[in-house]
Amino acid sequence: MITNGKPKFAMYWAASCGGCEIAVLNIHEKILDVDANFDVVFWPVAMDAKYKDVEAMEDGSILLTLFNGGIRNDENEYLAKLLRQKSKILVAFGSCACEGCVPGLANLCQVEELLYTVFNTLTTENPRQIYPRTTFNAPEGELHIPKLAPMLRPLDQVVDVDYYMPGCPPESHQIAAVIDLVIKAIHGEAELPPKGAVIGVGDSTVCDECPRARNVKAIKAFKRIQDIAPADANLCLLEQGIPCNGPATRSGCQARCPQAGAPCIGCYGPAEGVMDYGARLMTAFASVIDAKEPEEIERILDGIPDPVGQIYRFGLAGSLLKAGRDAWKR
Amino acid sequence: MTEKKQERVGVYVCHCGTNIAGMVDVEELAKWSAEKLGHQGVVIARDYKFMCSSLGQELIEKDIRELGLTRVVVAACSPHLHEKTFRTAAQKAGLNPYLVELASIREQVSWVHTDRVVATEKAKAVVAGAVSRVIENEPLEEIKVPINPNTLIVGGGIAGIQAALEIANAGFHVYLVEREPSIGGHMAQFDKTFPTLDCAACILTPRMVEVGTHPNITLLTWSEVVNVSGYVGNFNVTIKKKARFINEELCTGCGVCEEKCPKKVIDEVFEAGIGYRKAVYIPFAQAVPKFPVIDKENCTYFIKGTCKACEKFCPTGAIDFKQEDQLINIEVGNIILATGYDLFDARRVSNYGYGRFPNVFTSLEFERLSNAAGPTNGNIVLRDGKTVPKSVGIIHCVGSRDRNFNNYCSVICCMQSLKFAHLVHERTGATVYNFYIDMRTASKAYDEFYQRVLEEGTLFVRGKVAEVTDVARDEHEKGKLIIQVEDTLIGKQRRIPVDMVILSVGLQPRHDAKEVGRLFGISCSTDGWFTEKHPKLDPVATMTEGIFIAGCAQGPKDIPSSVAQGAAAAARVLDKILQKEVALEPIKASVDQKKCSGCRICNGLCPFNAISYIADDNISYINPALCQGCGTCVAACPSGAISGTGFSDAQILAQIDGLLLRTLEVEQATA
Amino acid sequence: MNSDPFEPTIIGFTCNWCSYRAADLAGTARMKYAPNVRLIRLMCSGRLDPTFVLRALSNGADGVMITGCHPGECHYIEQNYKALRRYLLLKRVLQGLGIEPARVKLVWASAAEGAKFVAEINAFVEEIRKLGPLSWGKDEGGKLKDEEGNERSSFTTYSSPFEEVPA
Amino acid sequence: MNKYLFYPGCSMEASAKAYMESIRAILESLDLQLEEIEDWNCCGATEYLGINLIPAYALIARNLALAMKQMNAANGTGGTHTIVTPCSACYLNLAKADYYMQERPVLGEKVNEALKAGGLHYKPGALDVRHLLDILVYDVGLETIRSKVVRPLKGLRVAPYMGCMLPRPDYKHRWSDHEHPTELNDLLRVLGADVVEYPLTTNCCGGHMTQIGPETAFELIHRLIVDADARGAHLMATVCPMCQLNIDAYQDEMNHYFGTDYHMPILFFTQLMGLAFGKEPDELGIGVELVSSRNALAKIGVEVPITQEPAGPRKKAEGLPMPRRLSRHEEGKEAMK
Repeated sequence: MITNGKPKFAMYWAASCGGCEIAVLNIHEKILDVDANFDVVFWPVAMDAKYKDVEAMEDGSILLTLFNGGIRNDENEYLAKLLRQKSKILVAFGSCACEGCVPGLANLCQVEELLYTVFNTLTTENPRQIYPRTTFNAPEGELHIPKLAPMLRPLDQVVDVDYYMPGCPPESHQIAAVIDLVIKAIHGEAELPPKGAVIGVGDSTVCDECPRARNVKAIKAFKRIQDIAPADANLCLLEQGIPCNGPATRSGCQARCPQAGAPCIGCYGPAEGVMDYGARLMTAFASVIDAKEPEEIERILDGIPDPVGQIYRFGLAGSLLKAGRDAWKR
Repeated sequence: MTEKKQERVGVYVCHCGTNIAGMVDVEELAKWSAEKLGHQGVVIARDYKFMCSSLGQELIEKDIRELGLTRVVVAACSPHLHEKTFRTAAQKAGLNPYLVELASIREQVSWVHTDRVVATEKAKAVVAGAVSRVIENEPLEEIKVPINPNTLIVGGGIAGIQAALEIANAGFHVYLVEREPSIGGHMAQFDKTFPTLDCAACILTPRMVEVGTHPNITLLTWSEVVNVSGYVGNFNVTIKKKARFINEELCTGCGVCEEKCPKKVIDEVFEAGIGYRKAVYIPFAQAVPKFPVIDKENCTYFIKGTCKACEKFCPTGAIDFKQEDQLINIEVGNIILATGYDLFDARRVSNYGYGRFPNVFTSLEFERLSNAAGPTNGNIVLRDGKTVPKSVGIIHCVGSRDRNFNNYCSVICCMQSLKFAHLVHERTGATVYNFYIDMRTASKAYDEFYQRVLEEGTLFVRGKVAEVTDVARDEHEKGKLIIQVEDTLIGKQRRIPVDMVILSVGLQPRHDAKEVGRLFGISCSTDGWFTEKHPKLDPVATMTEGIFIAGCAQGPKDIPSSVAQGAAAAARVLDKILQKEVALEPIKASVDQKKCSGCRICNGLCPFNAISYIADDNISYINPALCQGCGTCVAACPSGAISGTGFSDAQILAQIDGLLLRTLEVEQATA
Repeated sequence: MNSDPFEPTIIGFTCNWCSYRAADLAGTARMKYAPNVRLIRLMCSGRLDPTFVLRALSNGADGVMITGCHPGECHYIEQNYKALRRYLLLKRVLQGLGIEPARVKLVWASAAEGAKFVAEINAFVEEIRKLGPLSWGKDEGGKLKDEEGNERSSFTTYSSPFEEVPA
Repeated sequence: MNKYLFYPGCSMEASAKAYMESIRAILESLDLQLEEIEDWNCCGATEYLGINLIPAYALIARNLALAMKQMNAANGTGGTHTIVTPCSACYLNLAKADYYMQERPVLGEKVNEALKAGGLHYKPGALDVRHLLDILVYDVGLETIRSKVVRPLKGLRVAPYMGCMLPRPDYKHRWSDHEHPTELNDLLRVLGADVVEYPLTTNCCGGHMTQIGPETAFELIHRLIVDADARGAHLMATVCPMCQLNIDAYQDEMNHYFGTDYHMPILFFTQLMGLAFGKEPDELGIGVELVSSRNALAKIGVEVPITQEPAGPRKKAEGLPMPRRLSRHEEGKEAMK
């Protein structure tokens, strides 16, 4: 497992945007520690490596694999299983691998609708109405592109996961800290957390790190931040009627968005032990509504025009229901 | 992932004679539980004729000891019936009582379903739910708190007076708070009481005096409770003692001030608006305490800055215009609310003309009219103050049993109306008509009274009065009040001209009952009466431990019932006091400080003020003594930092899975 | 088997002080109702965490009934209003996920309303029967099942209408 | 802001022309704009609902649908959604249709199905149905009305007669009381009139009983007039074309039936408002009533012109003469024999 005296490191992107890789690079000079301490064997965005090279490796020979992206197609699934087999520690890295993230929102519709939308929207130049096919007979032979699954799944719905590191992307200082920890653990100077732990995060939720003042909340109307001009810079955003996901979202990002004046959108996912992130936000928002009459409550709720998008922007694929009904249908 | 310790669960299926066994295949249920739930830890499953019998209980106790059971599920009746029974049994065998779970297969299965196969299938799901849940149960300990032996009674009517005397006579201290200047309540305003026709004052005033002089009673009249905090055994109450402008130390109650006061005002309270009092007044001769009170709104000195006639003539110098409202804090262990009722506002039934026609009276006005101490010295006369009516119509159910106003029966109006009929007869010889929907005289000696009034010649017309009008249709109606009614016994519309109409108005919850309820943490029914813990078996306790209700605050009732409830509430309080400490259900919420982010979403959710925010640590805190265990904050916490004992997420989620038989499928898949 | 009417499975949440007692009362009075509802006792409808509903729906329930004290009659003063707010938001979320909001119903029933409780259960069972099974897809063991419980292939090859051979 | 959709109802074009004239006359003083519903139809009055429910409701709802269409077309969401009618029967019918279509969804669906044939649809609850009196008292306000009074009706004793259809069943709780509402009294008082206590204010005028059971109608009309007279009223004021018609047109026959000789004029409240605002009787349709208000209005110095229309039978009797109907007194005498 150790070649050149160095443990092996891999990183892979499945259904993701690539932001997680940027975040890793964003740890600045710490990246040199990675190089100094690890032998990078597989990292498609940074180096050329073939799947067959990985297939050839001994099982469990990679010490640490950071796996980002959800499982949307058969290639994603194959690589997830392959890397699971070859890795000692498999980390679901970033929101996509942990709970599906924005690509998971595609679980609200069927694959067909998804493809149709992708290749046929106003902004798509596709005059000949070409849609992709999974197989194609080219002169050079039959070509294959990966097949899509009916819905996107987070990594742990496909393979066993050792650690979770949420965030869209994970904060660079958290990545650096985790890498530090692993390096220390290699040298026997620290102990790794128990399997299944969420790492690179705080114990609480975003409010814990948010400097804004908070009071007892009684909301008469939910508004979008652009409709409040200007929002009080020092007061809890939720108290001002702006649906802020901070109360339910795992801490660890240092409340970046609320600090910058924008509501938390929840990329760090649920707090420790929470079964369904969306349910926590539903109950939080509903709890602070200051009304007793159904009509009045409905009027206030009209201020959250897209409740699913609001509460499941990052977590739909990892939620209890996992997907909308369309994706379950066939 | 930490492996959960495998629990050892015993499942006990009760036949309840044939109550359950008649519709559910109990043997199959027990067998199935042992087989299909074995992987979850069910080590024994038995069925038995009557689990709640001592033999049934012993069976469980024996298994706990011998098989080392760590969890028990009893599939029997509702937990509201026998949860305590089986918990006690488990405790006897050394198992924490909260590790026992009842699966209700009688009330929820055998009694309500008709197909044996389907019922048995549902019973299996219910048991599977209970087994999954009980595994997640945690051992809990009852919380014991000491009981402060002092009692607060709010309301100095007959119910409050009775309760106060019972407790005080037993040797414990009572604070009796009354909003008006004197205790006595509505009963003090009445002339006679039905059905015996005792003089109300004659039987009430000795009790009032006893309250006033009792060493164990602190009487706080002209006072109101403004704040209540704490919980059973340890309430903290703030009482506002309104300024009387009379120095109670110096006042002898001689009444000179009232005599000399030049300002006369209509007495809307005690005289029900048909008599007068002075700006400084003692509401009635036998008032307790005997001290007068200065009505600031009407006192010439307070309005114009001069007069002070009372001060000039007061022989002891007891008038004190500088007196201010006083806040008094007391600590009590139990509270009895005997806040009474309001009368229905007869003006709301505009077709009966109260407020438009001078000679339409309400029942309370008539009480004052017929009272020898009232404004007419007991002479029953028309509003002009002199004419004796020759004919009187008494209308029952005004504002009661009427979908436009109150649906309920006000209980006392029939008897009260009969009493009025008798008094009118006796004192004026007038012709009396009683207009009733149904005659309700159901109590000891009540119907006999009805018979007596019938024999006296009162005319009874069965029908709901349509209107009272002064629009005459012929000569003999001229100058009279005409009562238009459908006489349902003869099936005819009738118009009956009378000189005087008495509206037997219904009883209503106090206008501020809702706020008072909120202050004391108890709820009101849809009609607005305070809700008792159980309508039949626990009529004076409330859902809030340590708060009891008595008299008309709980619902319309007559004097004997009010007295009985006052005494009953006192007995319940004495029972608590003598127990010295009280055990609180350990169903409580608590905050995991590490997880709490101080978002304060839960802060506004607790109506019992159990949740506070600790700004220094930026966390919320739940006071277990104040927490009532509803679990609303548990469900609300966005970070999952609040957990609740007895009904934890793990317990409920496990029960959901069990009820959906998901706990079996996993087993089958892996097996 | 297929000719049998669909028998929905429904989870009912009850409040310890009102609707659970209403269920007891219905039992004591031997009122009959559809056996499709399985009850869970909470101390208050305010305890109802939307998680419970999602868990029930995702684990095989076709409908969820939430019951509590009438407005203004909550044993805990006003916690049923909080249940109401959560319920109204939850329905919007379910709608957004393509689940008929009518699969979740909030019913007020006091301890005295055994008959109402029974009527509401029977009506709800019929409503859900009309809506048909929800049988939320199960994917344990990596196997996806569709609404009818048939196993689905994990991955899809794209066929019509997308197939189009570029010229 | 003071713009309302307006449903006049059939009476306004025939028996209650005077009502309409007086409404027009006072509108400008009060800065009120009434936009008539285009192509409105009869509301079916009180009879049709007793015969066939769905067509009857459809007949009424057509007006509501038209009004809604007009409201939407005119100004999107910004405009009024109040429909006003001066007729009590029309008011009741419109309000009833709106209420029951909402209350009973099946009825609502069926009615809308019928409306669909005409390309119309009404969403129950979309409109506020209100009576003109309600608008004047609660929207315009008594103080505004008071400020317009230039000729107080001092010395004119008026019996305020609301009629039975306006305050009951009061689906939307618009009136102070169902038996003894005070709105009309208050308004007349603001005009300076001496309002007499009139306990029969919401009693029935007999409605269409004049056609199918005249004796009943006469009895009811009799009660109303006797009491108004007994309380010293110079005239009665009404808000309803039906009430006005019955009290005015059948007073003569009623007198005959009872052998009495009452002369109790009845005017629309808007006519009295017009007078108080300084308008002249002929602008307000005063003078066409059958029981002349001439003597009554002389108390406030208003001279009512004598109308050209000749008194007496409006229509020549055709065929053979009918025997005279017996008056009640005569009936009594007959019985004595």
